[in-house]
Amino acid sequence: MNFNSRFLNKKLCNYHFRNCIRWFVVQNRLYAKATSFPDFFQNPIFRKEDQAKLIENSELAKLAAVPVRPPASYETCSVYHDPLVNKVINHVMEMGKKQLARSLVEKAFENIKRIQIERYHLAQTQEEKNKIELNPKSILYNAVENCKPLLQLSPIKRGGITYQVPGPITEKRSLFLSIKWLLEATNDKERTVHFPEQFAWELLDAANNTGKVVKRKQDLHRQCEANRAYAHYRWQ
Amino acid sequence: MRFNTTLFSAANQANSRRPQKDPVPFQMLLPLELGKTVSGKGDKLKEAVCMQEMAVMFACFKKTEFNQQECLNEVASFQTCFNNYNDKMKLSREQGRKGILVPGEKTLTHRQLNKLLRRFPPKK
Amino acid sequence: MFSRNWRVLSRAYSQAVTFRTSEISPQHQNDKQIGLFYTLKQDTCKELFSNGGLPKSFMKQTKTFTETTLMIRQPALDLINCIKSTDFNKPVIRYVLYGEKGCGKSLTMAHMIHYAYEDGYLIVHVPWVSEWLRRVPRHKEMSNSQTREGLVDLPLDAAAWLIHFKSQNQTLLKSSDLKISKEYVWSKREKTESGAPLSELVEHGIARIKYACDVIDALISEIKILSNNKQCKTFVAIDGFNSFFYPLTRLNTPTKKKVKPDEVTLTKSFLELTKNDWNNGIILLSADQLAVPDENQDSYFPRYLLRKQGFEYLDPFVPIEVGRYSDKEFLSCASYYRDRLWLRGPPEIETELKFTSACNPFKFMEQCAPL
Amino acid sequence: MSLIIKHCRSNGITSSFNLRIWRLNSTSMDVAAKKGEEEEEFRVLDILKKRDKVQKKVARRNDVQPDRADRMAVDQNWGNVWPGPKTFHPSSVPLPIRQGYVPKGQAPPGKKANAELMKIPNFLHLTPPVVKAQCEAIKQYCTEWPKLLNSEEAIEKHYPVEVITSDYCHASPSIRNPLARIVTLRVKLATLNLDKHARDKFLRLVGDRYDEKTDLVTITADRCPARKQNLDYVDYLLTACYHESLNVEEWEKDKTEDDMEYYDWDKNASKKSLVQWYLRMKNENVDLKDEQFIEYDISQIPNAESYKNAVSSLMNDGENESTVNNYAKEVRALLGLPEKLVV
Repeated sequence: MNFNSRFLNKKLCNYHFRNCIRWFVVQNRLYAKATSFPDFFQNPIFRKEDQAKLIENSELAKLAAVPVRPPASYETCSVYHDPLVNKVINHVMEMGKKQLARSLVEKAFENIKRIQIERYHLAQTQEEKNKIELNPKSILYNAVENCKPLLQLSPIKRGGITYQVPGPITEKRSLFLSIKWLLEATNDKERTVHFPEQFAWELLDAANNTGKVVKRKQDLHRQCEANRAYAHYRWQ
Repeated sequence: MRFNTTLFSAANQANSRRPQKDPVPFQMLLPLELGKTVSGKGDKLKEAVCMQEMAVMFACFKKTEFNQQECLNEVASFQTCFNNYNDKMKLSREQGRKGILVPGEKTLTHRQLNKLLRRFPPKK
Repeated sequence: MFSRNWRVLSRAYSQAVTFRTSEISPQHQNDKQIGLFYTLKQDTCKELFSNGGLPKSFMKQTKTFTETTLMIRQPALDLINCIKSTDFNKPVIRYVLYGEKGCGKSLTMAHMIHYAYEDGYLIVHVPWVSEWLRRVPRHKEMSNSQTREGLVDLPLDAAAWLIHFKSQNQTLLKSSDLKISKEYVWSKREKTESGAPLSELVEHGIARIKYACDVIDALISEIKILSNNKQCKTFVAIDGFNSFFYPLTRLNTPTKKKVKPDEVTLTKSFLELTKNDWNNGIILLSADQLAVPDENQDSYFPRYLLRKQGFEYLDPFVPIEVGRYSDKEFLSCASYYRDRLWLRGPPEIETELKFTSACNPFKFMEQCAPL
Repeated sequence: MSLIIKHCRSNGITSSFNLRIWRLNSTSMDVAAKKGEEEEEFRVLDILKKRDKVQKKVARRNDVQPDRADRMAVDQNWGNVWPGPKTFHPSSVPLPIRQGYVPKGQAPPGKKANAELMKIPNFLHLTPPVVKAQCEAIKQYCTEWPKLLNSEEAIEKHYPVEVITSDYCHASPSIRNPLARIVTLRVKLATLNLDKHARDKFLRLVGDRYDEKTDLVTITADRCPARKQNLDYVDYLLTACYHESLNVEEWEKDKTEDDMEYYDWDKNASKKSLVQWYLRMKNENVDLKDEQFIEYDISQIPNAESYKNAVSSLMNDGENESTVNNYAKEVRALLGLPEKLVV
């Protein structure tokens, strides 16, 4: 029994570790205004994994004497801290009402979970059951991944004509567009439907590689393809 | 009839709005020699990158009705190409910013040029 | 692939802790099964709680989990223990459940109702008093009472409650010979004969909504008489009982006059039922902070919530506290959630959730939801 | 001129010093003597007017006496140097005092020409030896401290009323402070020897001026301009409250259970319901009146006495975990139920 549980722990840790490195959303704190902290103040390292890494590399001693900014309220060492989820919450937020935004996103997760668990119980065979993804967070990850555009059209004005020139897109911008589109699609809803429900549906659709947002991405790709003749024109 | 003589006189200190008379005399505002530095205005370079990969990807997209899932290889190659380009640009930008001179490099950033100019100032 | 492994793992983990018991009859549950979950049968559940009785959030859970399970907790066992040793010839004993918000007062009550159902009691269950007095939907039916001067009837609510009563006691009403002791005359043409079965009275109330409140009044006095005559034993359960003693309701008469709780006929009837002037029954009440407005929720203790009037009315009563989860209960609940796929992730999250939810059952459930 | 003459006269003798002054002062004669010498040469036109540089007058300072503070003897009598309250004076205080805003990396300003030191009140005239000496001096006018008042308790017993006033000492044009008029009177309620009714009434009269923890009644008066008046007023208030609380008015008979200052179980509904319950249990249908309920002897009901205590403590001590649990325990005992299940 004891052995079993230890084994289990190990496996779980492995899972967790892999889950961490699969995705990498950098969350820089870029301040719009000057903070009260000078530039040489370092950003805090608040994740236990990061701290463990530091200890492993024995870089902790370097940081010992360096002044550090206090962590923001959302920068926690909680097991469920997730940079992408936090980013989505920040996108949902309006007028700085973070608590509301957080509760909306969490309700959407709850809805996803309920829908998926229901599907799971409805499924007949074990095969089908295994196919259903129950973790709302990984559904979010899949949805965002599926909505990320690969190309962008940048308007370039030459000779009075604005050409839409296709080109590659940076990772950061594609992430931004993906979340933005998801939210735009969610907000384009009936007044009687609540945000969490609609968001849950959109996420499930997108994770399934269907739905409005994926179509929007494909439309963009189509347009890029149509304009590919201009791609060579990259005037100075 | 009164003749407005002022119309025909050249601009001077008293009245700067008078029309100029040809030939306009040359005024030497700055010394006639090359500057010691160059500005960085012309450094913004936009080049079309990964054209090949993009074309391959478009071809695949067209074949599969824009289903990304079936063109994973093409997409990956396009993205690695762009990422490599980005990394390269980042490196060169960083070197340029520091002004590190790479021997044999033909295209120099303004910082690198300025470094060279400072070392070998233009002769008077 | 990945997620499947994961699910198998979490299953394996959850099975390491036992959290279920096969003892589905509350009569036989004992303190060895504390903290374990037992499953209510689907049709029993439908019979008892289809018209209310379980909190809304819990109903949602049962739908997601595809089963109705209740945790066997100390207050319920304590109550069962008390009931088993009660002398039914003495006046009824009143029990008052109290506790913080979300600690499971209503679910303990549901557990007890199941017990009473299994034990063959006649169940008089009011799911939530505030539903009558404090919830005012757009079309709340209100009328002045015909029979009692200056009182207000809530005919729709009363009829809904009669349906609830009927569905909870359908077996008892069908089979047994519960007869009415006297004749009730409703109008010139309508009357209920003495000696008619009790179900006829109920049916009349449901069919003629206008008389629903009067029917409830009659029903309650009949139930008292029947219990006193040992023809049936009665289990009274009223959730949010302290609403009856809050100085004002949120109801307004058509003339914009504020209504006090004791100006409502339903209040009169159920206060009559909760007096200890009858025997062969059990009265289980709950004092809930949610049944009164926000500004009067400073404490969860019964004297504060019932106010002086209510305390004097019920005294002597047995206060029974429904507390937060103990360590064992929490662990068992967490493994139940894992089994039902409601909770996932590494095992160290339990410690975190225990800390953030402070072992409050409702908060724990809520915090598990987005995970 | 006249000055010097006066000078001469007063001295009586002419000295060389005086002569010199004379010469310096009679300039007009000097110029006349020079004129004769210069008349033989032409005057030179001085165009650029090179002037001799006017010598700057060197301000001659008088000899500065050394600071008085430096000349003071170490063992001098300080009381004589600083006999009474006055503004700080640097030369009178032989101490290296510093006071004021501290510039970065520097010491605070010294004592000379330091307005900060002069602004603040000082107590240099109240050094312990001086105080001691003054006490010695006034001792002859004092009477002896009563021997029996040898402890705090004894003082409290014989002089229960405590009057608190404040005197203010500060450096301002006026020596009067408006806060000095405030008078506070404190008395232990127990020393007033009030009976049950009077005590309740007194407490209602004084309201929040009574502190339950310390059993003190504190009456403060600041409405009159003089301390004497306030003192009289405080005395009056205490007297009035005391006598009023001893009075029993006609309307006090109307006091209901809600107005009670504590929960008296015998007079409350709780007893009534208990008795009713007991009668019902015995199947006695007796209609009792309110007085009969109050007088009903509960000793025949088993466990009723402890139940009464539990209810009273729940009502009087306030509701908390322990009182509610105690109540539950007693009710279970009363109703014959098993004790709470402990897991």
